[in-house]
Amino acid sequence: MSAPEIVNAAEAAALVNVEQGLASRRLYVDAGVFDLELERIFTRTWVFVGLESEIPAPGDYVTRTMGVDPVILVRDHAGEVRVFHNSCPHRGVMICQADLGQVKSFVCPYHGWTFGTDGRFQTAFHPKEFYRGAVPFERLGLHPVAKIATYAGLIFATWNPDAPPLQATLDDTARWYFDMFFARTPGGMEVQGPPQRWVFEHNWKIGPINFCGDGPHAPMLHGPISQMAVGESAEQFMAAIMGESPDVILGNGSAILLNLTPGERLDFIGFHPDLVKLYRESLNDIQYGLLGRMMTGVATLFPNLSLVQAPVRFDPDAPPVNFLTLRLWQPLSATRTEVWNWYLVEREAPHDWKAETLRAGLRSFSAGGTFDQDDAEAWASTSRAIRGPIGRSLDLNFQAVRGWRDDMWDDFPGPGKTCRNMFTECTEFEYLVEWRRWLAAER
Amino acid sequence: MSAPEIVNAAEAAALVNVEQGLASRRLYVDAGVFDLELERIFTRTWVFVGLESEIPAPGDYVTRTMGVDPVILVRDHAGEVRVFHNSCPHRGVMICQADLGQVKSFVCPYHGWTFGTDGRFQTAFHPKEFYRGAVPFERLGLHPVAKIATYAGLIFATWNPDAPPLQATLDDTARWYFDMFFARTPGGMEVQGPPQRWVFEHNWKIGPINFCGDGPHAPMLHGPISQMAVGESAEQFMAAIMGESPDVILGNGSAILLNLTPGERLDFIGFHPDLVKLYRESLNDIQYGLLGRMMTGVATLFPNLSLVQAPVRFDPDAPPVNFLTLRLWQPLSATRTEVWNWYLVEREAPHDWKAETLRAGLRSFSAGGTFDQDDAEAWASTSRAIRGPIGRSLDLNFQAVRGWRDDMWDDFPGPGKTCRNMFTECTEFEYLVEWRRWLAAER
Amino acid sequence: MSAPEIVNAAEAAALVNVEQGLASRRLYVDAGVFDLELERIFTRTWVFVGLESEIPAPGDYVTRTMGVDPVILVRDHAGEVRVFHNSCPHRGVMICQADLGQVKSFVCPYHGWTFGTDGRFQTAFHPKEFYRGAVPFERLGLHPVAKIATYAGLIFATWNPDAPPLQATLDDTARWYFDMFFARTPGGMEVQGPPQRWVFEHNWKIGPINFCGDGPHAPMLHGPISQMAVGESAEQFMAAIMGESPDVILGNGSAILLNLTPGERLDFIGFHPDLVKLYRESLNDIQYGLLGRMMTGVATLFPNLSLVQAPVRFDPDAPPVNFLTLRLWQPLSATRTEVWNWYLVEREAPHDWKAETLRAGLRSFSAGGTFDQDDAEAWASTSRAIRGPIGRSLDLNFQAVRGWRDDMWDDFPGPGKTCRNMFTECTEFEYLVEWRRWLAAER
Amino acid sequence: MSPAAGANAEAPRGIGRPVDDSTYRAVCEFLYSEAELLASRDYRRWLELLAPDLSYRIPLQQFDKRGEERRYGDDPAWFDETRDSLCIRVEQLLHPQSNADRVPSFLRYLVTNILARETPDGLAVSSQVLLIRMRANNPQPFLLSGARQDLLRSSAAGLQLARREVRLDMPLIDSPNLAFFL
Amino acid sequence: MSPAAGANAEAPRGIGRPVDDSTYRAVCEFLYSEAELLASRDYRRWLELLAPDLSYRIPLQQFDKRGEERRYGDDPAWFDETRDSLCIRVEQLLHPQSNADRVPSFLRYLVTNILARETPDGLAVSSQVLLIRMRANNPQPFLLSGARQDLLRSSAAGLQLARREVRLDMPLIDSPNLAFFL
Amino acid sequence: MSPAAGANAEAPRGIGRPVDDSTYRAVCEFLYSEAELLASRDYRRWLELLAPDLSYRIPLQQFDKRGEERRYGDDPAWFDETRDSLCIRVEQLLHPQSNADRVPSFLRYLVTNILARETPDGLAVSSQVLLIRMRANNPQPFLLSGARQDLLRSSAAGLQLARREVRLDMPLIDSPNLAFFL
Ligand code: FES
Ligand code: FES
Ligand code: FES
Ligand SMILES: [Fe+3]
Ligand SMILES: [Fe+3]
Ligand SMILES: [Fe+3]
Repeated sequence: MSAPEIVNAAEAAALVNVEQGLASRRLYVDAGVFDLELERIFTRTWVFVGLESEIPAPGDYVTRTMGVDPVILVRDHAGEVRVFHNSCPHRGVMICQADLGQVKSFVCPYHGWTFGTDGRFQTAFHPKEFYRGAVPFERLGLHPVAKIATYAGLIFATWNPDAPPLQATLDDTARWYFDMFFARTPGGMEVQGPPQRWVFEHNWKIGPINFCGDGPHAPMLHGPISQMAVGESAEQFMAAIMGESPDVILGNGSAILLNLTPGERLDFIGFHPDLVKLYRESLNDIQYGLLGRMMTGVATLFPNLSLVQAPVRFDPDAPPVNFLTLRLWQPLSATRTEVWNWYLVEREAPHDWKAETLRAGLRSFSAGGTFDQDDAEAWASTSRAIRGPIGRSLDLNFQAVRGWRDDMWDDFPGPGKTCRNMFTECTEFEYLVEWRRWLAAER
Repeated sequence: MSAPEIVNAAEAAALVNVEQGLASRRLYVDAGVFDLELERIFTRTWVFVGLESEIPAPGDYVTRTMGVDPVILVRDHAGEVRVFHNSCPHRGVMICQADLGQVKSFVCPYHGWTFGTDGRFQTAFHPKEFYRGAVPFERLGLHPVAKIATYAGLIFATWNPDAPPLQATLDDTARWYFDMFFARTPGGMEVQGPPQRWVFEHNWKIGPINFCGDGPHAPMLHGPISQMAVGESAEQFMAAIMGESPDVILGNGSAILLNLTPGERLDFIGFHPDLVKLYRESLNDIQYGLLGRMMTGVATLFPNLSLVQAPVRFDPDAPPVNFLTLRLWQPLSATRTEVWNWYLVEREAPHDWKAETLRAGLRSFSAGGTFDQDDAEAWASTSRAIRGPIGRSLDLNFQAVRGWRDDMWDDFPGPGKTCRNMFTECTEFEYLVEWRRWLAAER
Repeated sequence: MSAPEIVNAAEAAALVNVEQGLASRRLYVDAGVFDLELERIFTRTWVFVGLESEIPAPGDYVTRTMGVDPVILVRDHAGEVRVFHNSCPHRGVMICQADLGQVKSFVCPYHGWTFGTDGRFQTAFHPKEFYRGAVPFERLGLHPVAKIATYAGLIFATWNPDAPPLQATLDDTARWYFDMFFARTPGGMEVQGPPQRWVFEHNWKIGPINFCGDGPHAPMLHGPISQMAVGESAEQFMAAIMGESPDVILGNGSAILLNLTPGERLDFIGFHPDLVKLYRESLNDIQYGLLGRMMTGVATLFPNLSLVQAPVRFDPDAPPVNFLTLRLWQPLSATRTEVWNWYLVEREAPHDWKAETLRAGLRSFSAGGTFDQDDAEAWASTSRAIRGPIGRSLDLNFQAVRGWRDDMWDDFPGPGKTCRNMFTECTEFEYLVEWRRWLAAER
Repeated sequence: MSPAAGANAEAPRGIGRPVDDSTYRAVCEFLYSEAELLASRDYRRWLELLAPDLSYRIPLQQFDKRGEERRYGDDPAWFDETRDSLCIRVEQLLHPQSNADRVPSFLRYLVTNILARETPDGLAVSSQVLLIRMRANNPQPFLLSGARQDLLRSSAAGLQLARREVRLDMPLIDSPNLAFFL
Repeated sequence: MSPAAGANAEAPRGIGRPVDDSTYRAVCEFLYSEAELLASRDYRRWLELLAPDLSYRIPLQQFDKRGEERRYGDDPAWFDETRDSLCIRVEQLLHPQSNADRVPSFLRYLVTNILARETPDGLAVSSQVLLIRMRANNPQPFLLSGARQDLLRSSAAGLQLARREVRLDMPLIDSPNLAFFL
Repeated sequence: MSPAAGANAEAPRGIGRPVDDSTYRAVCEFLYSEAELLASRDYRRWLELLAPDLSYRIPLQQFDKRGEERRYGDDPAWFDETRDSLCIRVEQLLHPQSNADRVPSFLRYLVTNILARETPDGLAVSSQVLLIRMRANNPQPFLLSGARQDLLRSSAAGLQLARREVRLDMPLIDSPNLAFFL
């Protein structure tokens, strides 16, 4: 629209007023800001690209995007996980157009340049001598990412050769919490199939900010369905929300929010008893205790990965069932976001339980999910609401942080800076403070 | 396209050559010009937002846009008319997504912030104490426009606190003419329902310029349908067009064109006799005389409101019937325009007549109207015709003004500078001269 | 996306590394590059607009585009070929919205300004006196191109008054080859009807570069269909490809590639024997000899015209049939291209043969053609593959040229610089070298 | 009319009894033949299918919020026609000089989900219609869809259309004109 | 399921014998009436058409390269529902405070290409469905199409839907939610 | 062929007499079953439905201005096929190495407005077809619509398609290829 486009770091930094707890609405609609984000964030941070269990065998691949750059995630024939830009080094034709597959080697459809699953150039149409040494084929393999790292079966990649190791981003504190979801049994979690994919008509950051710890929206936006479908009882749910809801600042823009049932009892609502025994093996006492009281767990790993776990009930005669979904918020433009949504389950889970938990997730957190449906319309309206010169001139308000950010729940048993409840907006705003650092090139 | 984008006032001003009667075609296709218009015009002029009769009762609201900024037009519970930006002061979610409704208060769907119909913040999820004084709720009501004013039931608003009063824009001269349409009976006009809305694939200014007084297009573009559907007879219509057709420069870019039947007789073609008696009460002699001879009246109020009144006949056995339509040309992009089209009728009109006049309007000036259909294809073709570097380098031609602008119809009985006929292009070009003032920041 | 937009000649020039045989992928996705191309190339080069046989009679017109500027190609009533911008000099309305037609004069639908088929202004709604000399109608005819020229019934136009004559671009060398297709019989070629038009989702240059001489893609991408449908036999076809395939640099970015059957025998595969006799009359010995051995001929005339001729067989009981198609790659945006596809045949061809050759062309090189279908998906994938900041930062690779460009087929009997085979990438890269000259304003 | 409000109240289902097979087939033939006339702009023959007392309406739609619904004014519409007014429209569209349809667009009518019931007034017929329009000025097809509620009557000349109401699905028409019939 | 894989294997053609004309007409009436209920969001009456043991599935689709096909995981879906879970979904969509459908969108269901076969389990019915949805937040209609494979059974209350599988044509849903049924 | 020109002249309405109910149902079954084969790319079985002397044409369309119509050249088309040439096309599309359909797109055929008439040559059948195609390279569905004029003949193996002409509504095809049949 009419305001001058944001083109540099200083201008971008000025869009977040750290002291005041305010941010410009241009963060949600400005094409210039979006372009900067692609450059400053998505070519430089660690980006989630998939799960090890999506490519179990050598030659298995799936196609993904990092920002708007398409990549191939493949297990090479030596068993190594690889990530390559999904374009031919010759003339840029896309190598893999399918969503997933199984290959011996990658063959470009245009002129047949062929690459190993390790990305190395193998053959062109002619034998190499034909090219008289003019084409440095040894340097013309598939373009690889700079680094790949995994945590608990989750695969991350970055284009940035100077990126700190994944453990510096997903550090001890973060892993202490994430282990409750991804490493709670000896076998770990496995994926329940390819991701659902659908498109939100709003900025990609709205989702991850919400999943940092948007307490107030839950009873408001999801009130009706919560009463119908969540947990043991609506009362218990509301008690959890209003009661113990630690919302933890994990650093680096990431956060996790837990809704805990009141009291000391470990009800393990929605968990399978056989699995609870395994949690005991893999988690420490504090983690185990938190999991036993957990109604919902919601988290975001900066910049665009989130998770949610919650017990829901769609069969009036059966107890609630927990699901765990992993969600990637893929930027398409300043006002369009593609959501990728995976379901995870413990490898050791009984067969029927796997089906149960998948259905629980599909019915609540998915394009057709009863919870996501509510969020979708509220979020989508934002783009239409604030695209004009007046709308863009106003603020996004996180001022609640000024009342709470200096009063943390210091004796919460877990690591990290813990907010006293899920209504402080602190974790949400921390995400933007981190965002500001990347845009301002402080990272 | 390829020419450098217009980015400042001086460049914009150079696009209209006042002396020569020429304007650059970039006014109709250039994205940079469009962005400047949103900023320089639509956040600063008075913009029409609706009619008092659309929100008769307290709590009634309709949703509108000013430029591309969405607003809520509501009658508050004290009976006051209010206009607010249609976005939540918290995180920018749209407050009202429906086209119209009736509320006690406005509740944001995302976190439930609640506002009175007067815009004032009422409640959040928690009691205020929870926020520890950090959130200045008293300043976080719905964002209001700077000023609201009405004329004859038409509601205008502006974001510009320094805007001159509405009467300075819609001044004595303009009102002298507009009263013939909006204030011709004691009860005034009322709206006949919500507006039709449809999309033209061309620049938003083409419509209002045409409605300023595009005489030559009528017999050409609307010839066939005019012969079938207009007035007493095709001859009378053509006589009016070729005969007395004062086209009045109202100042501020606005204009009105009247086609009058020849001679002194007041035929009041297409008017209901009961209403004509009431006109006598509300209008002065000159106004009454003009209305009695009026075949069509067409006007534009800068920047984007137009009206048209004309008698049409779709029943071969019945006399012609006048309609009055109010039209808002809403900018969507340089080459897309959303049209809003209301029908008005005298509050005192007999019930059947109200239905008759509405049908007359629907059948002639509407998305499916026999007149609008012809304009639509001519106008839409313009965007395709002139988007290229050659097309953009050429001019829009209004050079006829150089032959007529110094030879006005000085003894026309109404106020304003009156052109001698409807073919001079003077009122059309005056619109662009005013446009240039706003873009050049002379307004 | 995020990289700064290309805005000037120096930046554009730097995108092609002539020495290295590399070009930036931004050439295929960058909106800024595209805008420069419209300005630097399409308003300045000779652009193909149609064939004389499309407008045989006075008053016949077809509508075309030069870049994104729409034009009317008309034969005026004096029999002269004319090309005008398809917009009214008054207010820019499109004069002709149909694809083709027959007129006495051109009448603008908006206000009825009327123009002769020679473009001259004829009448407005009023007699000229009405305008009091203020409107210079004599200068307000339809806006003409600067120059028009024809070669063998092909019509070219340019907006550039300083353009060198068409023969300087389509020079002796180029015509020596093109005569084998367009001037091989005394009567010459005629068009077989209006062009097919469809849309590729990729940059407009990919097609013409491919048609310069993309040898390697043929056996790879078109292998299966070639075996089914091309020529005498798949073996013969492969032999031609691997054997004598002169790929000639015509200068000015143009090129032609010929696949010749091995040996001296003139098989004239896919040609009609009656026509072969006529070739003997119109061509010299060398041309005739090349045509007699020609399996396929593929050429590009910079910037966006290509041709292809090949013998195909869709009836197992009949010999193969040659077709000749002319193809215009019309730029729509950096990643969208409209293809126009005409079929040509010798004027002297027997009636049934005309139908045969048309069908051969439709079935192989068309939107539904067996060959084009394969290219389409490979090319379309490119836009998706390289739009991101990483994709755009990489190169298009033509490094094979470094092994071959100094080792030409000097004793090839035809004129021009002839590459030794169809795998050298030299003609393709020459196209980009020429492109660089135009963008860098060296032309 | 809000989409939430029950189209069902007026739907043929429930009122009247299903027509027999041969009548059902005749209704389908009528609607499909009519669609051909509309698609080929053979409007004068289309007019012959219309009863003299035809009521032809395409009401305006609004987006409502549940619980906040409100209406004002006189029941506005896109079309509110009689046979006479349709005749004038047809004359305009077919007039050699008229601009609206001077470069005729391509029209396609998909008529589906046909249900027919006997009623005392004639045959109450509901159907869904999807119009696809290609205009010379726009390479994107324009889609317009809605539900038709028709009343058909037998006449000497076969079935005739006595009433039609088309409830569009689009409150906002994303096209510059409605130079066609539904 | 890849589009290349044969929907045919399970298509009614070939299995069972074509139903007689009156059954065919009843099947069409069922599907058209159901479409009206869905379009008008008359979900509670829609639930009455569902058999107690209903299986309702909309599987996820993937783009495959021929010769490289592979699947992993547990057969994911967009919807995998029982009559009970659909009841809860309906309660949510109709709840006065629920946001998903608070400003109801306009829905249109074109049901075409209906084929029906007798099988021992009931009537195996295949059809094509095109949904057109207009949401307040987007002036562009959202199109969703697919092939339905239904199993209908006679009951005291007429035909009932005992099984439905909808194979969508869209691996990626270009819309923010699926707040409707197919 | 201009859209203004009367498709009617050749439409089955008027020529021949309507087929009886069982033939009508057989025609519908034929077209719906054919649509399933096309949608699932079961092309070899589709070929079995084609008569040996099949003429299969999809002519090119042009936008005309009324009163200025003109044609030149030899009646160009998108497709002009025999059964033999379709066989080769099928072999290409199904070839394991062919690129056009290597990542098969999703195809959906809505066939509606079916009218059938007895003629001396066989059954003259008109219908409307809407194709919806989803390609891996584009998340927007591609729509292609038109009117089919078919000639069906009875053979030992059931009905066979002896002639098809599809008049598209799109003079410009907004898609990179036509790697499918209509
Ligand atoms: S583009 Fe991949 S081999 Fe040429
Ligand atoms: S966005 Fe409105 S209450 Fe939060
Ligand atoms: S725009 Fe052509 S005559 Fe006015
Ligand atoms: Fe939520
Ligand atoms: Fe007009
Ligand atoms: Fe090719």
